[in-house]
Amino acid sequence: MARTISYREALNEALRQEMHRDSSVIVMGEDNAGGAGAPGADDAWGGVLGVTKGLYHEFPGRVLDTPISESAFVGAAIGAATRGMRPVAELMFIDFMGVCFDQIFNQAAKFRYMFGGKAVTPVVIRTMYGAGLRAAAQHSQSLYPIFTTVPGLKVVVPSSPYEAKGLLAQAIRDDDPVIFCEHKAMYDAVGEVPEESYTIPFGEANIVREGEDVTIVAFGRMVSVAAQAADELAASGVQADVLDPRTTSPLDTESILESVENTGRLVVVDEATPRCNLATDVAALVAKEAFGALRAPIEMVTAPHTPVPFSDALEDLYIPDAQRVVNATKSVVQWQR
Amino acid sequence: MARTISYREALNEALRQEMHRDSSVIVMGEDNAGGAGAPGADDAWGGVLGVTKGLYHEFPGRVLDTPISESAFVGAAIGAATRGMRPVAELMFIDFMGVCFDQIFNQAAKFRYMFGGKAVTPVVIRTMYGAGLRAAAQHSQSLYPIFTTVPGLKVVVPSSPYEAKGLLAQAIRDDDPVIFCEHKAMYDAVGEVPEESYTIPFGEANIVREGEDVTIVAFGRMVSVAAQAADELAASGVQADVLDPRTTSPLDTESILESVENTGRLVVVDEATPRCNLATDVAALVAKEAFGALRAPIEMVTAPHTPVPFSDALEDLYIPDAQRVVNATKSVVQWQR
Amino acid sequence: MTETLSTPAAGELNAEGLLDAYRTMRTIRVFEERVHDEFATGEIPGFVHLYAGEEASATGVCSHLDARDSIASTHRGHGHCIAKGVDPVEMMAEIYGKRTGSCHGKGGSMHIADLSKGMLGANGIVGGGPPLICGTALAAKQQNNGGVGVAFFGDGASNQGTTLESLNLASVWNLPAIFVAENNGYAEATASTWSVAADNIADRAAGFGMPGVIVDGFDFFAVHEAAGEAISRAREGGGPTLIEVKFTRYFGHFEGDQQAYRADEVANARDKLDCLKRFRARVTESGQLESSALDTVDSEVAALIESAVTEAKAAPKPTGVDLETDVYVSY
Amino acid sequence: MTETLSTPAAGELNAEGLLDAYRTMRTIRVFEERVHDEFATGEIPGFVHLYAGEEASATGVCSHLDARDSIASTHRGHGHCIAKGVDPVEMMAEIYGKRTGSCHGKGGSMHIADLSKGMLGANGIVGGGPPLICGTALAAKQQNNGGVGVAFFGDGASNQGTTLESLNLASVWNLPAIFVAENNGYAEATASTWSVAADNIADRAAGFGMPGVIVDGFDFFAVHEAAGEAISRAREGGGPTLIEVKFTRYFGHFEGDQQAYRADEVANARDKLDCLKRFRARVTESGQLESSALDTVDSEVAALIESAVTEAKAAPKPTGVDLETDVYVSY
Ligand SMILES: Cc1ncc(C[n+]2csc(CCOP(=O)(O)OP(=O)(O)O)c2C)c(N)n1
Ligand SMILES: Cc1ncc(C[n+]2csc(CCOP(=O)(O)OP(=O)(O)O)c2C)c(N)n1
Ligand SMILES: [Mg+2]
Ligand SMILES: [Mg+2]
Repeated sequence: MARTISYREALNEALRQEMHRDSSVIVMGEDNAGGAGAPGADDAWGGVLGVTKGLYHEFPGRVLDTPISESAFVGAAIGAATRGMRPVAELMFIDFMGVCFDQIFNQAAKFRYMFGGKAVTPVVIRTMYGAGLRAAAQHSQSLYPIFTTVPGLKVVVPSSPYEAKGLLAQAIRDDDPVIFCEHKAMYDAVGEVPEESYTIPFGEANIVREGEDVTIVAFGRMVSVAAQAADELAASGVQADVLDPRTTSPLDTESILESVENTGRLVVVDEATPRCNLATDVAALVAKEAFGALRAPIEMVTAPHTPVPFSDALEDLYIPDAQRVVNATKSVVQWQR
Repeated sequence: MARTISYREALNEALRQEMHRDSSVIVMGEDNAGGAGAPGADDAWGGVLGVTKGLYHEFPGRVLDTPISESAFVGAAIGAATRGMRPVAELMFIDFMGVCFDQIFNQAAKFRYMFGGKAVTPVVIRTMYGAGLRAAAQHSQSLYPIFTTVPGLKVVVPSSPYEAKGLLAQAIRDDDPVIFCEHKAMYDAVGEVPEESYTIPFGEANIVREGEDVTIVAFGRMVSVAAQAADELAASGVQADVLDPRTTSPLDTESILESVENTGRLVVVDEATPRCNLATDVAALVAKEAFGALRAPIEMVTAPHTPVPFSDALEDLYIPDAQRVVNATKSVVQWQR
Repeated sequence: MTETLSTPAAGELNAEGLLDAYRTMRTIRVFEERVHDEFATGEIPGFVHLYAGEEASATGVCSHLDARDSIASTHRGHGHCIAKGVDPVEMMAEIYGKRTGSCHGKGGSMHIADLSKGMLGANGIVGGGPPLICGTALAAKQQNNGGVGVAFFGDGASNQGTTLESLNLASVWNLPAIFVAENNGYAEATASTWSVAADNIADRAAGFGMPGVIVDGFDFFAVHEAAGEAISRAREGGGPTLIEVKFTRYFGHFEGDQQAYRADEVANARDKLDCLKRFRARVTESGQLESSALDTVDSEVAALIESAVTEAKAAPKPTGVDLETDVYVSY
Repeated sequence: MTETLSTPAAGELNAEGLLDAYRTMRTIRVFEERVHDEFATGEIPGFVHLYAGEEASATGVCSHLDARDSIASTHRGHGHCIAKGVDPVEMMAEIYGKRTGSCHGKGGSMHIADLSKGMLGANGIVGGGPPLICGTALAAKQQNNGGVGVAFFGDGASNQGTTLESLNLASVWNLPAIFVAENNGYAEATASTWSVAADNIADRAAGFGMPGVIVDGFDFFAVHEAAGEAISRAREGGGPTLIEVKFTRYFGHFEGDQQAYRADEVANARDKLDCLKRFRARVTESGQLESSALDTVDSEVAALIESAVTEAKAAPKPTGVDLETDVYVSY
């Protein structure tokens, strides 16, 4: 598998292959084609970051532009999913969840349970999260912890082009509502990706680095940050087990616990703000289930409890980086009772 | 202070006293008076659970009914707060946050930081949370963890009539946006409440029971459940320190850590669903900051990862009760490495 | 484009259709009055919102619908459920929180649904349904099966942003969607004349590029005709319609509501405007149906609801094994 | 109630007022063209949306406003900020992410605000502003100070539920609120003729019980008159108005947009319709202002923006000590 493509291309390929595979897959979102009703080109944008580019002409009638009405079109995707379609709706920025959250958490997520197991709602909501593009407070948030709290949702945080393609294919084939969180600073990241279609199962962590001294659990874009930290740590003799859970819900608790049982130490890296986030979630899991193995305090490397600042000078301090992961890891490795 | 009144009355009294104290305090929400435009009585409801009853006539023009448009009227409360008012908006059920979350988390919460410290937004959003009234999946959630994740918000979970009155007065006088979470099953709970106006500061835990063997941190209605558990445990010789943090944001980390430093054991009781909730938040805090003192795994007693079921038979199993707290506590007290 | 329809002729309904419609309305009425009585005994848990008085709306609209079609409802959903073919026996059991209920007791009154019948659920969120119906209508359009989606919502819900933006989306996508605004004069204790800043909800249709129609909601035939027109237009690709149905609810907002905000409008409505009375008078006077045929329906319905309540009371509740099941299709 | 205004007389503006208006429009234009040029050099971070071409709207409306009044804006907010009196020097520094910026570098282009000027912020959320303006208008009403709130929003935002329900709330509460729908033909790459399912956004006003007015957004005087009427009505307790302003934006949706969806409408607009050109022609032809006076403004504005850029480039960035401050008023 020598071919390398970008995260963006990997997502586009997954969409294309799934649309070929299953005619019930449709795509919708603001400017997912672009140019609706306008005098110029018809597929003018392919989404604000180009992920859906080209699908409009390849799949006539199956890529829908929408007005700016997230409740209506996200709700429409959900409604269509209950009637035999497999819609993939794009919520352009995850920060826009505030204008459509009801449809996601009170409707899609609850149908199955609330209706006594009689509903199937195979909808995917693709959305862009994360800091790093100087996009400021309302376009840079890492809000996947909020979706993770919601019973009935599955939440995916692909960490590489390979993961992106296989997890998106899985998301589309999955029969439950899936929130698919793409990191905006990764669209141009390249990696090896098989041309043929494949899926990556939910709830199975990927072991990114193997080590005996400490477990580092990281999510989404933080996986590469953690891997970089692990490489630096290895140079100074600390061997880290780096886990990418791939999905925050379901969470592969088994792999995390197994690793900590072995290493006795845990660092969690989460780009989200620190309260009630995935870092606390994993830390609590371990403090409950693997306490006997723990040999040091659990460290969490996260954003601070502030909105995302605009200025590059501040944003660079805001986002967890390899250095902070290295420092946190060293502190737990060196910890003495 | 012999007078006892209900949680509902305590809230009503706080509103009344603050409205007398400060003419910029206004109250708004669906049927907060009730009867707008209707032929019958004008103050027909006083809110769906009667909390604002009587204020309409006492404060002419300062209690506003609203159409069912949570984004518009919650946003209006926020906008008014930036212009010298101190609005108290009622989001009838916390479950309705999904139709107005943007105004809360992207607007109110971020103004101060995003505008470089130049905004002051003293808005209070009163809202009803919690299970127990057979109100089913969309009217029973404990969503305060979601608000707790948001930098810029303060989040209050009063656990008794006394707390309700003092914390609501504080919320109204506070210069930051406050989410004030009232438990729907507590409105009729009675307790001693001083007649005169008083405030309870945010971020200061209340020690509900004192003990040396284990720390139990509980939120909102779970405080009385934890207290009941502590009393049962005391009977079997286990002395629990029961802490009510009163506010989830800011969180009184100091008192929690101090208690665990002393007891070496922690149980957190949270009515919310288990992922990324306050139980994980407090557990993670302790696993990071008080690991050296910890002598047993941290236990978390929470709702299951499911929507709230309707049937009383299921809902009673869903809500954490004293028995589950007792069991969890015993398991950490008896734990052997 | 707003127009008020006067009572039309009975249209295409033959005797069987008329009897079906009567049976549906009667079933809703008796179901609701019985729930009202049983609620008063304290045996029914939770929040219950009754549809009595509004039967002609659900029935008039749903009598045009078939398996291709779907509806979304509200907290006041029993009538829509019955009209779309959900089993009243299972519904009653659901309201009692029993395992034999439509949702195995997990949903309750506010969440009765039957996806197999195209009934997407009552809804606890005001304005929750219209976006979903844009989706079911979209599915019908993509599947090219001539199906439509119908969103029922109240006057209060007509002020919710989710409802308003759904009107626009349905027009922009030219969806086979029907928006039925059930204006019963109140949202909780708030008068629609106050909360809706327009003379009629139907007046909003023009701003979203669709026809708006106002009908007398006590008149089954008026609803039936207006809905019929809108639904055939939608089936033929003519896009959405907003229908405003005006009437009065007979009970309080929820069971327990003291209704201090109301004048005595209900007595008059029950007496002079009632949809069942009017239906009976019209079809018997015109000779389309015999009074005795309607009486037979009345006794059948009475027996059905009686047994629904008996079965509901006797049915088992869900148990611990049910608590954590059916959150996901796959785990 | 929708009516199209033809170009009115210059109204009450005296020479000084006219010169102020021209200065404001000119400042916005030069500010935006300069940001466009500087963005191309790669030195400006983030997302930037320019208001060039639309100056007559912000200026025509805000020329009626004073300290009692507040406005809310959008992602395309520079023009509204300048028109409401926010300092362009601080704005430029903000856009560069500097500590001397309006928001100390924490906000950026999409979040420039100055509460002391009644400018509630640009807004990164489409439809974020209208609810807030219901609130500032409510505050003015409660404080009985004759103030108004103005929500500027785009054609795209006119489809957002938050905007639509704000129209209703403003009417229901009879608020001194003005809703200015700036219809520049596009929301990103989507044509408003497609996304707005009505002939005009102003046609929606009737459904929310308020007057709807359409104005030529290239004509300062048309905007000024329509806004003046709406604002005086609001100040006098006459309630809200929806004003639709139609024009074209001169640049892409954001800086970097290739604009493949557009035809060559911009060249024509710049050439034939431009608000600055028309303003100049009209006031000089009518003899209200000398060409030389306008030229003087042009040079002053050029100097101002030049120094704004120089200062912005030279200013320090925020540092680590700023990262966690100002999340709360009290901790
Ligand atoms: C988003 C939301 N806001 C508020 C409520 C509380 N609530 C339930 S029913 C209701 C009134 C609805 O009025 P209307 O739409 O006219 O329907 P009706 O009850 O008259 O059938 C309200 C305010 C809710 N369930 N959801
Ligand atoms: C809730 C929300 N949805 C989508 C976006 C992304 N977005 C930013 S600007 C824009 C287009 C807005 O169009 P319009 O309202 O016409 O304003 P214009 O850009 O033309 O000034 C979109 C879709 C957003 N910022 N917020
Ligand atoms: Mg109603
Ligand atoms: Mg536009």
